[in-house]
Amino acid sequence: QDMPAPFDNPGEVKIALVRYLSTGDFFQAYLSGVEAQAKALGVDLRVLDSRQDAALQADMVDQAIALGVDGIIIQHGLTESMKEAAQRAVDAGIKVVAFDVNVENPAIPQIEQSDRDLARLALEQAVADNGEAWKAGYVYVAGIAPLDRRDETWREFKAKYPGINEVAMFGTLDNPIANSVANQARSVVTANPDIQVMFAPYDEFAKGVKIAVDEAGLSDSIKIYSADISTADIAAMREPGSAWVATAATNPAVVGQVSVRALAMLLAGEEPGASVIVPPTLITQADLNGQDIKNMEELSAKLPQFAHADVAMPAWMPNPNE
Amino acid sequence: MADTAIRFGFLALLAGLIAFFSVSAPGFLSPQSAVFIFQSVAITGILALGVTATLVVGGFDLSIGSVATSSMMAAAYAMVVLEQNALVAVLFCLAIGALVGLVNGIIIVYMRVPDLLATLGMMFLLVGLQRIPTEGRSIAAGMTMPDGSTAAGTFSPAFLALGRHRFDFFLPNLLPVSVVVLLVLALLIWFFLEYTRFGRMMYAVGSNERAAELAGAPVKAYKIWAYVISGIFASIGGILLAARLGRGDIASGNNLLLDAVAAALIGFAVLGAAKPNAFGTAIGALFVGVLLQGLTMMNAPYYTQDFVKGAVLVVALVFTFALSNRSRR
Amino acid sequence: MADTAIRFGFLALLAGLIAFFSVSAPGFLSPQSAVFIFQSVAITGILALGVTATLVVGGFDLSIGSVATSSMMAAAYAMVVLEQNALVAVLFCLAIGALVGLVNGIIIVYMRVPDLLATLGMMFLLVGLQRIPTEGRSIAAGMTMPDGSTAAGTFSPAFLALGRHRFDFFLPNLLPVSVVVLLVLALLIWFFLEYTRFGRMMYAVGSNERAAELAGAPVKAYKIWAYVISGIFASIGGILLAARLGRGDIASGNNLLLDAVAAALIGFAVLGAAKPNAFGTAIGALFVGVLLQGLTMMNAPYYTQDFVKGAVLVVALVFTFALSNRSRR
Amino acid sequence: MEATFRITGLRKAFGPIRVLNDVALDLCSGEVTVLMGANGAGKSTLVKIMSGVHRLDAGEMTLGGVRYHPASPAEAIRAGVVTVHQNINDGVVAALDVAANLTLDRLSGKGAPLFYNPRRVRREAKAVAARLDLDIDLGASIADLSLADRQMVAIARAMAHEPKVMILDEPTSSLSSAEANRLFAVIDRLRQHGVAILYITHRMSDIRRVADRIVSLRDGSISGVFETKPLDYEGAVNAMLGRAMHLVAVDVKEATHPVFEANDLRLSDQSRPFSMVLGAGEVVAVTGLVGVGKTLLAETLFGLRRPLAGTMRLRGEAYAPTSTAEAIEKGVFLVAKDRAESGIVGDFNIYKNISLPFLERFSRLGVSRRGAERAVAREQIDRLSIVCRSERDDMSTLSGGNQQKVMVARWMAQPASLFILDEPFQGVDIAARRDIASKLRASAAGRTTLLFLTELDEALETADRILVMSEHTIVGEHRNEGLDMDRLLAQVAGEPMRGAA
Ligand SMILES: Nc1ncnc2c1ncn2[C@@H]1O[C@H](COP(=O)(O)OP(=O)(O)OP(=O)(O)O)[C@@H](O)[C@H]1O
Ligand SMILES: Nc1ncnc2c1ncn2[C@@H]1O[C@H](COP(=O)(O)OP(=O)(O)OP(=O)(O)O)[C@@H](O)[C@H]1O
Ligand SMILES: [Mg+2]
Ligand SMILES: [Mg+2]
Repeated sequence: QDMPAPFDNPGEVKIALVRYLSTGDFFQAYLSGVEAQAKALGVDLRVLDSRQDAALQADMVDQAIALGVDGIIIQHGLTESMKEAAQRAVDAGIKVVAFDVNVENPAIPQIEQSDRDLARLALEQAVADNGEAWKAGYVYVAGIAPLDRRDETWREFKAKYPGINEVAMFGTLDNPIANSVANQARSVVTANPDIQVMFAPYDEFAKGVKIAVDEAGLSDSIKIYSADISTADIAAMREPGSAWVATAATNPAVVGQVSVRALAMLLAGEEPGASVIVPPTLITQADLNGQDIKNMEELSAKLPQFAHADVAMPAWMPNPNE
Repeated sequence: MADTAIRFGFLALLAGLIAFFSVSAPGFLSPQSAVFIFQSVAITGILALGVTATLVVGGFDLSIGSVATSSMMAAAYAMVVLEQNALVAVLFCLAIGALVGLVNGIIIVYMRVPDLLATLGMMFLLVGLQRIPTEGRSIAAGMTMPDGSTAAGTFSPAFLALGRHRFDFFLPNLLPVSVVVLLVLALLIWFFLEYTRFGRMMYAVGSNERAAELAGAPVKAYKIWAYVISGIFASIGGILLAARLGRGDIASGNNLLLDAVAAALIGFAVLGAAKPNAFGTAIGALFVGVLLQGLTMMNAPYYTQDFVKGAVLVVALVFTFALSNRSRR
Repeated sequence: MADTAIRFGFLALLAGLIAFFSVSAPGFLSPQSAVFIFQSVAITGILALGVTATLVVGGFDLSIGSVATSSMMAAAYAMVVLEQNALVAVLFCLAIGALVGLVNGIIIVYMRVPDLLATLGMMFLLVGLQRIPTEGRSIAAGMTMPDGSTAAGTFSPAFLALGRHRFDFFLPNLLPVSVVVLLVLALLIWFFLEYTRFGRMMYAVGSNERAAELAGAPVKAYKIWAYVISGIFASIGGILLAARLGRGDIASGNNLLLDAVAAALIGFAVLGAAKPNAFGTAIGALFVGVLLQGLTMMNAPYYTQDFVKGAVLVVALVFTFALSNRSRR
Repeated sequence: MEATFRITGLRKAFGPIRVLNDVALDLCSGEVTVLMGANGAGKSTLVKIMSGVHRLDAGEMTLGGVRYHPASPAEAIRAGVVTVHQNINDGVVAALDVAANLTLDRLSGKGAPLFYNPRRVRREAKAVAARLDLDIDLGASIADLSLADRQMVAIARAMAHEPKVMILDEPTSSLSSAEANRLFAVIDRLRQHGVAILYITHRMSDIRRVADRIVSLRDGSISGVFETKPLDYEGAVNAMLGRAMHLVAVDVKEATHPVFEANDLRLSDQSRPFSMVLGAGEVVAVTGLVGVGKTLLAETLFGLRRPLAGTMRLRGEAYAPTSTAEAIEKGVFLVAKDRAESGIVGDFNIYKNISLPFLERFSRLGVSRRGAERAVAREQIDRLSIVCRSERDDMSTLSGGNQQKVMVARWMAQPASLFILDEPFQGVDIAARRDIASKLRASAAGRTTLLFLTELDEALETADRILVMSEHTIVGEHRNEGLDMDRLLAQVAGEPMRGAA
């Protein structure tokens, strides 16, 4: 197949992934997507990992510049710390894309898994299942960008449906998160046994809530709606009598692939668009049970919209999933 | 007078807290709630009991948190990837805990590396090590391995029962396994430290290593044993964690470590002991549990919980130590 | 022979690492890369120097990480919400650091609460406290306040320059402010501890408190000062963090405590000191920086970095301590 | 008689320092062998080798004819070699109560019952304490005991065994004469039961009381064995010192003018107030039994405690120090007792230890001048003949007597008005003691030197004037010239006449 320059000689192309977050399944899956697409393209990928040190992440962009890479993917981070570093990279003639962090730069396409859409899909399902008036428990920790964006949607929903009564808000990022959230959720359901819906827009939160609901023996009266998915989540949702009924998710591996592809398009002189959105999918317990889906691979295979690979997919682009 | 305040001040504070929450948080005062408080502190409590053993011999173990998470990963790995049964998984974890403790002990005792340093290094090492087999993935049934294949094993029901089964106790289905384990271990280590000669000698070693050695105690062995105990307890905590979560969860952060250390250190203040002791540690863990449970039930935001936890800790300790030292002068 | 190994073993290891990475990671050996290493450890290094001061007087400060993050939040709050200028923000942070240090010191010295306990409580307290003004939100220009209004202030350019300005040094735009601050503080505290009578007295207090008191030293004042120094250094770290991030970020700064403690403890092994010392601490911080930078440049996954960090730490320390104690026997 | 314990050709070096050379020593059952030696001669090192703390470099030890090379203290105890070590804090464990301390070695013994039954331990402890007529609250915490009581606990524990060999390293250094007498009684009993005893001390009175045989150790080699009765004490001392020792009689001086006055000073609730005047150039010793308030008075003069009532004047001005720093500033120095606990800074070398209280004077703009510190340290090392390689040696490498000299040197380096020394001769050999005393006397001009001494002998050897203390007050005063010994002893003992020291 004919590849546009510089991919006619991909061994010469060097790209860097500069990460803010790395620990956890989402980030591991994202990385595997990036690696898969980079391998399919045959380019040299360097991974710079700042382990949640925003200052270090900015330095790593400079380091990537010094390494002489052709393209940079910025994965998460803080607008304030990354804005200037990204600009320096652009000034150095390097192509840059950013995933899930707004670096306020028109030259840099934004790859997004729309957090607002994730929350909206899950909440629409909750309204569909439970009507417009219910008592809710909400799991939220402020200060984390994606959670803050999901929180905006939650507020919009509460404004739109006055019948939704948030009786408890809790949350923690103490590790292991699921265990700590389970402890909190146990207290909450003990104090408010009449909660009907738990909105836990992050799968670690949802896992914790599910453990608590099981332990409190309230699986029948509480339904959990969440965001994100992993193999372990699928198993938890499919447990007999599981209270976790739906989650909205994008496939992190696909997001990783899309990030590389958008960067590749830039390098090849094509225009991926200012914002590349990987649309989320609603995954319900019924879907999983109905199609007997056991892990992420089967999910991709059996829910094609989840495997959504056709974003940023020009004809010359090799598909890593084939 | 001051003496009574020192001995019972902390317990009175705990009682006061319980009374306060009972009044202001409906549902706080029920057997389920009580059991739940125990359950919420079971894992940190077990870790704290282990670290108490090292505190007793004058050491410190910063690696307990990572031993627990390593053991959790190991249990999941054994069952899901290696397709072993529950017993093998449990034994595997215990062996890891004991081994880590032994290595810690040997490094500290024979290589004379300061305890904080040795166990800090071990902590970093384990945090990295536990991620290598799966290249940073969490371990769950049906997971995809780094080589693309799918793991065939599952968490055995017997293992999951460790996290989910409840014993009947007055009420049916009341006591979770983890609480029973916590209570049994607390009793065991308390009895061991207070009423066996090994426990007494461990206190002697911690207080004056040289004197203990000159009196014929195998000081090195005692110290190593303390780290082995700490390692084993941490791995038990990890097993219970794996059983509760039903997967091997890649986690970062040191909350297990810090909460366990807090519990063990609060224990200093209980009954005016002013030294590490198993009873105090158990009460310390319980105290944190009561506080967090009560605050959550009163819908306090999570950040106020940390604040209140810190403030109560500081005040309680100032009270106990300032008083106990004054009276001793 | 063994003596030379002890004194220079660690430095040789560092040199070996640098040589190894220079060969195997192209680009490692450049002024930019060197500056980058310094910059990556600047903030932890500064915190580690502060904790060294408390180690010298025989104490320990677990609250440094949370002092740094509190100071970061305070700087952001002062500028963004209270609309103050850079100078006010910096002074505000330094005051917070000094105040926390003072409180720590008073609790430890006058209330006789054990250091680990007091500073652990302070840590929890600050972690909660720093989130209360904004109800847990990060602070950025234009943020929405809990009451729904929009904050009107911004980070002043002078403040941001602390994080972003680079001094010319051989090459234009080479040395970032944070590196200069690190070097200056390291030199200062090293000179203070080694060459002033106050520093000498602090070592005396740490080694034999009673002897120091009988030699006329105001022991309590020295101990309190050590915690104040630690608090101020941590708040300087927080200021630099805020300046680099350009916001008060709730999630940043989690690893500061452990990395700083690791650096200070590694410092024990440098030049065979076997006691806290500023030079060692600085080298310890640098060591961690070199290791992580080298591994990153060799494209090692993040989890292997933790592992290698831990393993090298343990091995280096076993080597140093085992040798140095053997020769002393 | 066949020796129970036999050492031949023993050698030991710490790094480059050779401590013991070719030592040969026999201990016979039913006999007390006193080992004499100057500070640093290697006595404690020998003891530590015999008790399994250190390993020997070369040589042979046999116990009852069998090769005996213990690898650990536990092994030594099991073999029947029981030791009371020199450092009192190596003998007791603060975390455990007195009862547990009295039975500590049983807790770690092989056949001990697994469970710790406090009542049984209490019972055993009572039996152990009874052998020494110890009257201590078995439930008390070690931290509340005096040094003497702690020492008695350690001794009682060792005495509870019927060992083959019993080693006592300066056991009486912090005991009163009554307690020492109880110890001697037990030693007599053990001797009758055929235990071989090695006894180390610097006190001639102890030697006279217990010795069957004296072995002198000098610079790590045996320099004399004395076993024909009557024992040649003087010969033994000369052998250990390598030269003849002559007693210099104190040339009693008069104070020129008063330096320090105390008026109606009251130290504690129950005690009567007292007054005293101390003059320039004189050396005054305060003596009295253990626990009569000597340290209390020293601490009061040094600003560590406030008197309950009364006033003090120093060089004509009111003196009421509120801190040690203030006392030092005004020229009142204290060489505290128990150097390991309250004097030596273990992490510092000799010169840093010496300059410690006067760092301010050794520094310019807060920066210490090491050159000046070292010069002063070298001068003091010379002046007090401290045995060391250089002023940069670690304190831990010095012998006890030399460590004590460093403590004295610390405060002699600067001119004082009132120079207080609390038990300065604890664990110091005769030569060093006389050495320190003569240096104190030689430099006494212009200041008052105040010594607190439990041993009357030491006071008689060094002081111009002797004050007697009893029940926290001064009860008598004597010029050290033709003094009335009977009255002095009566005052020391409190009214009913009783022998002390
Ligand atoms: N652990 C050690 N390392 C190096 N040198 C040591 C050590 N222990 C003792 N020494 C040295 O060995 C020599 C003998 O010391 P030792 O303690 O045996 O003397 P001693 O005869 O007991 O003196 P004293 O009467 O003061 O107790 C001294 O010079 C001392 O400095
Ligand atoms: N009434 C008291 N109030 C407070 N402290 C006291 C009192 N009596 C004694 N002490 C403290 O006890 C310790 C030793 O007591 P004291 O001064 O009575 O002994 P001493 O006569 O000096 O005995 P030694 O011969 O052992 O030096 C000192 O630290 C002293 O401060
Ligand atoms: Mg000795
Ligand atoms: Mg005294």
